[in-house]
Amino acid sequence: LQAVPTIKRLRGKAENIRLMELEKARAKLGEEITPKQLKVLEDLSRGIMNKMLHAPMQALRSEGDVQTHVQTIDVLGRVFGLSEEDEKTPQVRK
Amino acid sequence: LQAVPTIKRLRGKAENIRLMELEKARAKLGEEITPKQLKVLEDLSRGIMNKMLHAPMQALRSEGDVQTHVQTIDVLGRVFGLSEEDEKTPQVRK
Amino acid sequence: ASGQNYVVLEMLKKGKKCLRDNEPQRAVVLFEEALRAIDATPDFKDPLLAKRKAYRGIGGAYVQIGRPQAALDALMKVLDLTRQIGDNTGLCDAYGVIADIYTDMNKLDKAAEYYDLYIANLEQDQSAETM
Amino acid sequence: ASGQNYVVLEMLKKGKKCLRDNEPQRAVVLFEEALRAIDATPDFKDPLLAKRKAYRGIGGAYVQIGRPQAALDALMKVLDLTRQIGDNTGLCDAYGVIADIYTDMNKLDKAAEYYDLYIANLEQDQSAETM
Repeated sequence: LQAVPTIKRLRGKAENIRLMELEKARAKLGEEITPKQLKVLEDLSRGIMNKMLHAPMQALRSEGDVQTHVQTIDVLGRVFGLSEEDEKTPQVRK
Repeated sequence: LQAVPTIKRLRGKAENIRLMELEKARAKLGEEITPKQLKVLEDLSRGIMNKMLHAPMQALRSEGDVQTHVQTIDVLGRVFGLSEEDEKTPQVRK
Repeated sequence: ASGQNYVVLEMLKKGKKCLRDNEPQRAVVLFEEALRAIDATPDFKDPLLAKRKAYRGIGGAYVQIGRPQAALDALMKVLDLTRQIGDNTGLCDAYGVIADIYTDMNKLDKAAEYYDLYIANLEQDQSAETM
Repeated sequence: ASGQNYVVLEMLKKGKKCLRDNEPQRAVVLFEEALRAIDATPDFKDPLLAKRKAYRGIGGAYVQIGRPQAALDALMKVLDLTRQIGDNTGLCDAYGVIADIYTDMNKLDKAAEYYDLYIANLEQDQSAETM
């Protein structure tokens, strides 16, 4: 359960990246985009984000020995800047 | 320098995800895609991949104390499956 | 009904735009109006898909507003509709948002349960609702 | 020249398709043909951009063929052209591929040097050559 807040922060971080890049893509296409194309962009952005998140997310939730798990949470938290103090910038969430 | 092979493997893994998802998006759009739209898809896929790679890549290259660095390489290697033995599947690289 | 379908689609789009613009109250009004319009149209095309979009939107709006229980209620409706429809569009996304809400409510057991479902769906071919 | 531009563009596209289909030898032939066509056309539009695409393709092809030094030579041309053009399209990508090649050659110092450049460019608005 220790990893739960870390998972939420990592999700938030990735989603912010996704929304920002998706917005850029939409802006580049402007008015000429069809609903189908927009759906393809959305799916592409989600597909890449989700598959890149899969490995760290699984590691964060994996049971197994406590010491390894704590180390995983520590290192991923540090690497991705996911400690409570890092969570200063407000996150735009749907 | 210890982190160098890990960086290469992480890049390869992310690029495989990106190419796979990009191919799916292209297939969905089929013939109706313009060169400009294809470029937007490419940029979107690269934008998300690069920004999601930034934090772990920086951590892998960060100097600082040796023990922390070794721990980072170990944990990221384990989490993303980046040890030498994990590199069984051939990687499609341009 | 194709006229009514178009009207509802536009409401959903507007609602989603409100979410992006941080106007969740207005979004809720639009999404609920869409739900009523769907129910009032007997020959509406794909009513369950449209309702799922509306409830997903309401869930997002209540997250923004800060009413976690109302958000959970709406997202449970999304899971329900997904079961009825029989696809898995937006399932991963819904599990993740539900888990986030439980995390904020400090119900870490429930959060972990839904994060596990979220993670189990991460690698599948995923897509979420677009409007 | 617009006719010639179109011909070269088609060669680059075909070359890239060869790379995707794992036919690097054919790709090299096409990319080199494109380079010659660009040089032979005095009023070619944006010759440096087109050359950069061709050299990026040649670099990728030699990686696939397993001729790391030839790949490096082509990618150094890419960096060169990028300096001349003055944009940074594909810079991050080129640094990364160069570092990968040095890693394979077991020149870890050089690899680290280029990975640092790669990482420094990761967060910028990036895009690579598309053809």
